[in-house]
Amino acid sequence: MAELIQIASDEDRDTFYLNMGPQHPSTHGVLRLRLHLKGERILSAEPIIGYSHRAHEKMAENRNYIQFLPNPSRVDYLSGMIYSIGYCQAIEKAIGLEVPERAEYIRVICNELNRISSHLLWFGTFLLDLGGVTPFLYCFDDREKILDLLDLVSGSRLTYCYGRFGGLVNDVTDDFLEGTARFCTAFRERLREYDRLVTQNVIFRNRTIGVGVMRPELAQQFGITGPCLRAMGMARDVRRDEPYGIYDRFEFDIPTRTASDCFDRYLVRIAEMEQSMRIVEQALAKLPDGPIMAKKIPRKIAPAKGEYYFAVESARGHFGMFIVSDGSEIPYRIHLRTPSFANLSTMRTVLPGTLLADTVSILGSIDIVLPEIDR
Amino acid sequence: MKETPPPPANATTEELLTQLGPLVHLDVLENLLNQARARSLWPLTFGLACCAIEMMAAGASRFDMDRFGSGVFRPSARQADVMILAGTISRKMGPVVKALWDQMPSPKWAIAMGGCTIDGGPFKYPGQYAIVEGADKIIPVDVYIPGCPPRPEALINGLLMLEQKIKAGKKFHV
Amino acid sequence: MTPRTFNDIFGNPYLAVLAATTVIMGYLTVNALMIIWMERKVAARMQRRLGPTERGKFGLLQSIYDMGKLIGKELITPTHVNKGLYLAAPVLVFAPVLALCSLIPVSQSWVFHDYDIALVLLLAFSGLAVIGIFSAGWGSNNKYSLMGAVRSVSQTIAYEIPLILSALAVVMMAKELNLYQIVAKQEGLWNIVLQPVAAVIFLISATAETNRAPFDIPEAESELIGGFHTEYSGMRFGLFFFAEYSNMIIACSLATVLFLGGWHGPLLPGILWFFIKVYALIFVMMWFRWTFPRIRFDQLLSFSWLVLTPIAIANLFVTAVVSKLV
Amino acid sequence: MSEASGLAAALAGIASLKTAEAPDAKSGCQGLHTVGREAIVEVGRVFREAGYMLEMLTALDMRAAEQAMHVVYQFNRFGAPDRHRVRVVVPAGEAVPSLADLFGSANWYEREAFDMLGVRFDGHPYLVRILTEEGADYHPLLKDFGVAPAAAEEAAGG
Repeated sequence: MAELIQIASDEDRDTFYLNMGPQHPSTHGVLRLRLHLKGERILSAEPIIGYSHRAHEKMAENRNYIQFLPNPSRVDYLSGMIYSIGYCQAIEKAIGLEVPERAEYIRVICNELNRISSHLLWFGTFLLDLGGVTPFLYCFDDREKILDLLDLVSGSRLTYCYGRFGGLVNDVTDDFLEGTARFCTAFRERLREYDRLVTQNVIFRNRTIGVGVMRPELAQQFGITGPCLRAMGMARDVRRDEPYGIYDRFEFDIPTRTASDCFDRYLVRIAEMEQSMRIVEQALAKLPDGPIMAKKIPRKIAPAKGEYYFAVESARGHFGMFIVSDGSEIPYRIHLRTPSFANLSTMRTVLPGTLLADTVSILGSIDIVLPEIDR
Repeated sequence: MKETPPPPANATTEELLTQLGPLVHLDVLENLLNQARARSLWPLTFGLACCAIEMMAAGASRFDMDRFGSGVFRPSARQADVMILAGTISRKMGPVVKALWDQMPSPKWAIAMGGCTIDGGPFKYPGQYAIVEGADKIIPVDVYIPGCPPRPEALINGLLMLEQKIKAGKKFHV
Repeated sequence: MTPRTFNDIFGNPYLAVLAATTVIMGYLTVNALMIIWMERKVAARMQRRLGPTERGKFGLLQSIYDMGKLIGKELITPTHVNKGLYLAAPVLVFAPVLALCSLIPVSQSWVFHDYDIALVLLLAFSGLAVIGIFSAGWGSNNKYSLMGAVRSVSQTIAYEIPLILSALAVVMMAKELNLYQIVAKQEGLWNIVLQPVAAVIFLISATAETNRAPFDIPEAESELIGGFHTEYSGMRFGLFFFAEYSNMIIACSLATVLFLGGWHGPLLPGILWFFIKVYALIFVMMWFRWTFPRIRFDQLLSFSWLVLTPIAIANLFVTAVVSKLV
Repeated sequence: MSEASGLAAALAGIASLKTAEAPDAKSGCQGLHTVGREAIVEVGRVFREAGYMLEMLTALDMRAAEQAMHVVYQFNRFGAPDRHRVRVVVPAGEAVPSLADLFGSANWYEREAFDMLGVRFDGHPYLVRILTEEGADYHPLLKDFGVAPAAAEEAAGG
């Protein structure tokens, strides 16, 4: 893989370098892309990251396991609930703590609601990248309803800290349960509306079908996970392959497509929202009574000396936590394996040959969250 | 009106001018412009981290910053009036933020949204190497909005406070 | 049937030009501010928002505050620009608008300037704006601006042809280049009934000519930041903004004149009918903008060359044959 | 299962590879291995040919206990998880062969490990900092970087 640091020579007068970002409307935060262009065609692309590096991993080494609890939801703020609860589950597994049934079910409901809200935001910003402003506002309107529900139980709109080692901080109210059921009904209707507004739109189809095809061999080479992988036809989902929590008790499909272009990545995510709602409805139906915190929680959270790995399926893919403990209350090292990091690194092979306008839609379609890449 | 003492006989022209004050008073015009500026704050499309999502939410349907004339997000710094610093400023990003601030035409304002831009917020700890602890270390900030992240209502409140500040005719950052 | 012009009122042609300029400036300013407000309200309503509400009744003063703010802004001239082109561009973009506006007959008894070849002048002048846009993009010495300018030039060339061809169909029917006479001949039957294909092509091309979404690729906020006006601040940017909306007025006025029968309409006075039609067309353009995503550059060009232009030529051919036979 | 046994056989062929017996379920892995650093490229090739991806690559600062850095590679396959964690012990200050030619993802992972912990990778096409600011001269995840928490609290008066 030839590297990009080279100055265009004198004969090379009809190509130029374009620096896209870190402040650019469609790099989704503070990503910088260094593009080598000939006209509007991209010859090579190099993503430059680190503009949102906040030292989460160093912070983990400076505080104990409990104090690190607010951090995971800020690593990926769009699926904060999944990250935060995933971290709790990782520690629970490491110290062998049982979680009450009710808490497990509520965790699943909140995770899936969070997944829908994350996909909704992606949907809106993706359309915004393509120049369609209105769907963005529709999505935010629906997203607000989910945020209201999660706000009701956790107290925050974005960076949740709802899970605790051994359960949850609050029990859910009847308002939440009714609201969630109502939301699912209403949202199915909205999905049909989006289908009419966006999926059937001829401009949208022209802009996405056949654009940004990721060849299947890239999946193994780069370790692509999440909706991007499923758009390549591989039905891999951590929730199904190595079920964590109680995901093995639910019936849900793993939507896949085969063309692996922007349009397929879009369809996979739309289908995933549908599946998430299925899980939510099953969980609502089965939700048992009982406590939401484990009875015996050790005062000292200190996993035995050793190394632990725990993975969850975030809205963007495989999120893994590699925890090294030296037996004390302070982690020796926590490494976060984040999905977008791997997904974004494919850009240098996917982008060359496309047009500048496609760059924007391809970047939008892989759904990156910069602080999750930079940590 | 306050009586001004007569200038000394051997005063230079420059001293005279300083003592007499401006010959032409532009206050009226300036006040009029301030009324317009306060009501038309176009933010820079610029998100750094988590708070950017709440900034987007503030512009979207339920909260709708456009009601106050602030819904026109300008992607180019040359056309923006207010920089909403939404999220953690990493050290790598610091110079970029400064450059963007310099590119904005005056009069311009900055809103520090969220704990990170106020003083480092949750990411502040002894030995932190990655972030700029507070936006005011690099650019002058007019309004601080605490929270992690602040709710969209808080951002709108911050914008209205900035409006009050501009209407009151405080001096601008050039 | 001849309309009154400024020449008739003032007698003196110099005085007439001065008065006409003033009146047109006022006319454009009021309309542009109105349309900007309308755009924000229409967009908001389509997006389940309210749009400006707090500044004046229904937020009506919002555009005026925006203009005041832009006037009071610092005018930055970056050091890396080509000064001459950079400074000339906003003027070059805005100047043709003034000339164009004076040619449109707004009512039965009123036109600023009545020329026999008004349509030719109009189409010629509307092509001038692209020079301003190109000099903005080139003069800014910014890669995003340059790409916006290049896109703009190729887009304008591509869409000018179907635009002119569809206007030509009307000319063939009316056997007239004078806009006033073209409208006068539509009494009873509007051209849109006889020339529906030309009308649709005209509206699409006019949307592209005015750089409106879904053809707004020269500005393309999510790709090129602001395209050709990325480097402009304050009122220089304001002029681009102003010119965009003024162009919209002119494009819609021309469409009204050519296809919708200008001032013709029952009951209401002619001038009112004219504005009702113009604003309805403007609303349609806004509708486009807030519904569709943006077309990609190459698709935009192939749409013009491979779809619109052949249809326009075929339409012209049919018109020629039919008008010969009838 | 012939695939898995084929992988096991191929791994057994590598002389310096030591496989731990029956990994604990808590480790999240199906196989734990340690390998000499000269053989890591060979290990990478074996996993790549078996259809595995490089899921994670990071390093651990073990200089206090063993005067060495540990580079941890984690391979996984699509479908039912079969996670193998391969550990390379490198004396502090020495380099490890790069896997960037085998796995596209290794390129960035190795840059990150270099940036955060100063582990050098031989044969990496472009080993420069990836996350920290330009011109940084530190490796923040080394244990002796920054202030120890207890000392810091004292300094802060807490």
